[in-house]
Amino acid sequence: MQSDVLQLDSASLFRDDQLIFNDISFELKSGDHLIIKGNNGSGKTSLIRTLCGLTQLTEGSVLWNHAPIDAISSDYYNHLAYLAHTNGLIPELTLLENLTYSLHKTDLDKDHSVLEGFQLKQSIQSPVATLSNGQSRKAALSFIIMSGKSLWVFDEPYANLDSQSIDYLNQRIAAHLSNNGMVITSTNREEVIPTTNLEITMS
Amino acid sequence: MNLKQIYKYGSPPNYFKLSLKAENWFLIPGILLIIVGCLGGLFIAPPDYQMGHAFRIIYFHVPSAYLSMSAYAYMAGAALVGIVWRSNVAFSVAKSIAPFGASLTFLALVTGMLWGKPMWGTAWVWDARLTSQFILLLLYLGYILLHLSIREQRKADLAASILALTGVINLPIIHYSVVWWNTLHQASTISKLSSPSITGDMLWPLLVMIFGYGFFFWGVICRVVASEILKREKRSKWAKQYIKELQ
Amino acid sequence: MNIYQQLFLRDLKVSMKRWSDLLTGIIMFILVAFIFPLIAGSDQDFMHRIIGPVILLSSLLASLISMQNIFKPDLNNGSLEQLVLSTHSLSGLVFIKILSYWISSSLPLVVVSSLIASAYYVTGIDIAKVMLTVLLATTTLVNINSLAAALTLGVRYPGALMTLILFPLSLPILMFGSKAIEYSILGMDISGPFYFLTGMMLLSFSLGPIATAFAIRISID
Amino acid sequence: MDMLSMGDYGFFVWSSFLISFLVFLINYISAQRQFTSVLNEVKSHNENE
Repeated sequence: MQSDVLQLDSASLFRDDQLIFNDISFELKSGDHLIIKGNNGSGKTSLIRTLCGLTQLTEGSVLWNHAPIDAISSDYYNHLAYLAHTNGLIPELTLLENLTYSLHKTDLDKDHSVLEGFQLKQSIQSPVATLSNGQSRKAALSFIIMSGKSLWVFDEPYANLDSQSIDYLNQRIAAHLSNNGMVITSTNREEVIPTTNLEITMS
Repeated sequence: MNLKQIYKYGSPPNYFKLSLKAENWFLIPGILLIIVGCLGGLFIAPPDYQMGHAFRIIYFHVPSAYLSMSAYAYMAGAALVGIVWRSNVAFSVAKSIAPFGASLTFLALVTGMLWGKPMWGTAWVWDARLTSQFILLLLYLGYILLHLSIREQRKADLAASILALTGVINLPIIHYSVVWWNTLHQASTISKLSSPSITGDMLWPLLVMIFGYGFFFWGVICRVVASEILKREKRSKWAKQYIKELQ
Repeated sequence: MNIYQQLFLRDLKVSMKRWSDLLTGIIMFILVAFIFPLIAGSDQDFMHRIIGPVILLSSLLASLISMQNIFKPDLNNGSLEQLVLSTHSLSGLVFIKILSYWISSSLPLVVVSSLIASAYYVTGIDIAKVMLTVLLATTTLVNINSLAAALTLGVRYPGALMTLILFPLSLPILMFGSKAIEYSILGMDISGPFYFLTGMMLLSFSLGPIATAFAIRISID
Repeated sequence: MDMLSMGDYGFFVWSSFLISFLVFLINYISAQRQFTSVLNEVKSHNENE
């Protein structure tokens, strides 16, 4: 993976005339892990959604390799994998069906090592609706890990994960970073996440 | 008007001042024309040989029907400009045209019915123009209701503009399918509301009224657009500075 | 298997699993078509006159009832956002979504309309014409529905608003559809209405997905 | 000139005149009031800033 760079310069977002966040800038290069801290309702999710291009910034812009992400020529979405609060899994289908029909189409989905890591192997045939909250969260995480995209964006990935899965997730993130990947995570708790080297605190 | 001028007038503060200045330039002639048109239509024009004095209602029905359709076209045009150039001003223009356009359509419907009562004994007649007028009212109400029910201003503008554009594409289709359907049922009679070919003393009040309505319409729209732009740009410096000047 | 085929199969599989939502549409179609002769009289030539409007009106009501679950469930479980973030053009993906929704919700109506037509003393080739009319009319209806659904994604109680948006836009379809059925029963030349219905189908399948994709991007903002 | 009765169509002609006048008046007044209310809104917005 050649070195990509994701920049955000003096971005601010207003919902009508309610300020969500103001004048945030950062630069994320390959191998960096940005952590966005802030308590509930401080605009973490809105910031992450603007990074993914789902929400339009009021001022400032998101640049991928020095080009705005919504430019026609930008190949930003080839590199982006996003995990929202909703897991993006279809409850009616089984886990395997969700995997085979997932939109991140790669040949990686044959090896289920990540699913084993999250102890999801035995529940692969059961519909997502029957999985517990934590299990479907881990399933969504494993889909992104298996997607082979270079930029991972997680919105509060550590919510309702057991400690064993958190270690496995950190392990995978470290492997991804050493492999020139980029990761952005947001959290509303203060515990230190080992591999982060960039930090933003939302007021 | 090269692009630089569009940007010059496109920017909210300039358009705001422009529309405030232009308001009186439209209102005064509009009111005068309407007064002259009313006098001409109600008193000077000779009664129609067939319909007697009742035909004077066309001086109120035709201008409002005509303006309600062109107002929808202006609204859709402003919506298109708003979507293409993401300009707040265009969205404000589209949003402020809608209520007046809807009341004009309502006016056209009511005067159409008042026209129908003496002529054919029933207020509502399944005539092609009245029916497509009613559908136009539904399109306006759809636009206004969609605009109101989405909380965030920017999203409401964009969503309602799509509806306006879909509506303007469908308006000719709806109109001609209604006309086609109407000729099926009453194939023989001419469309009752098409203004009979009138000349001389009967015609000029109608033209005066049409222009009067147009000018008055744009006068009121200038004022509503100004308030709409001010509401959206509340936080900006020029708005604060404008308020200081007023005090 | 490229991504469009995948999305198509996935949506078909999902709508098979969500059969209860589709059933409401079909039941509404049958009910309206069944109730009319009961309350309005059932002699033959009267039924021949009202079959056109009844079939079109009940397909409109059927599509209205099941309009909610085109995009709403996908918004709630987050897969709509994954669609927006995919590298492929959203209009293409939305076109596939609308196509698979049409197949799962409107094709049954076409089949059922043949039963309804035979119940309305329609015989022979006319039944095929009725089915063809419903096929053509529902394609445009499904596009207008999905546009209205996409526009009102962010609205909490979209029911009245959707109907208000749907009615004026679907009026030409209802008019020409019922005329198509009426002409085919009376044995008159039915090319006029059918040309119109096909024209509207092409218009709505070409512009509809683009407008719906733009509406989705706005509502998700 | 039978100004008022207008060959017993007077009611329809005058009521259509009246309704048109009313609708135009309402639109004009609501436009003015809308503008002043936005002005006050911005003024109060400035004060508490």
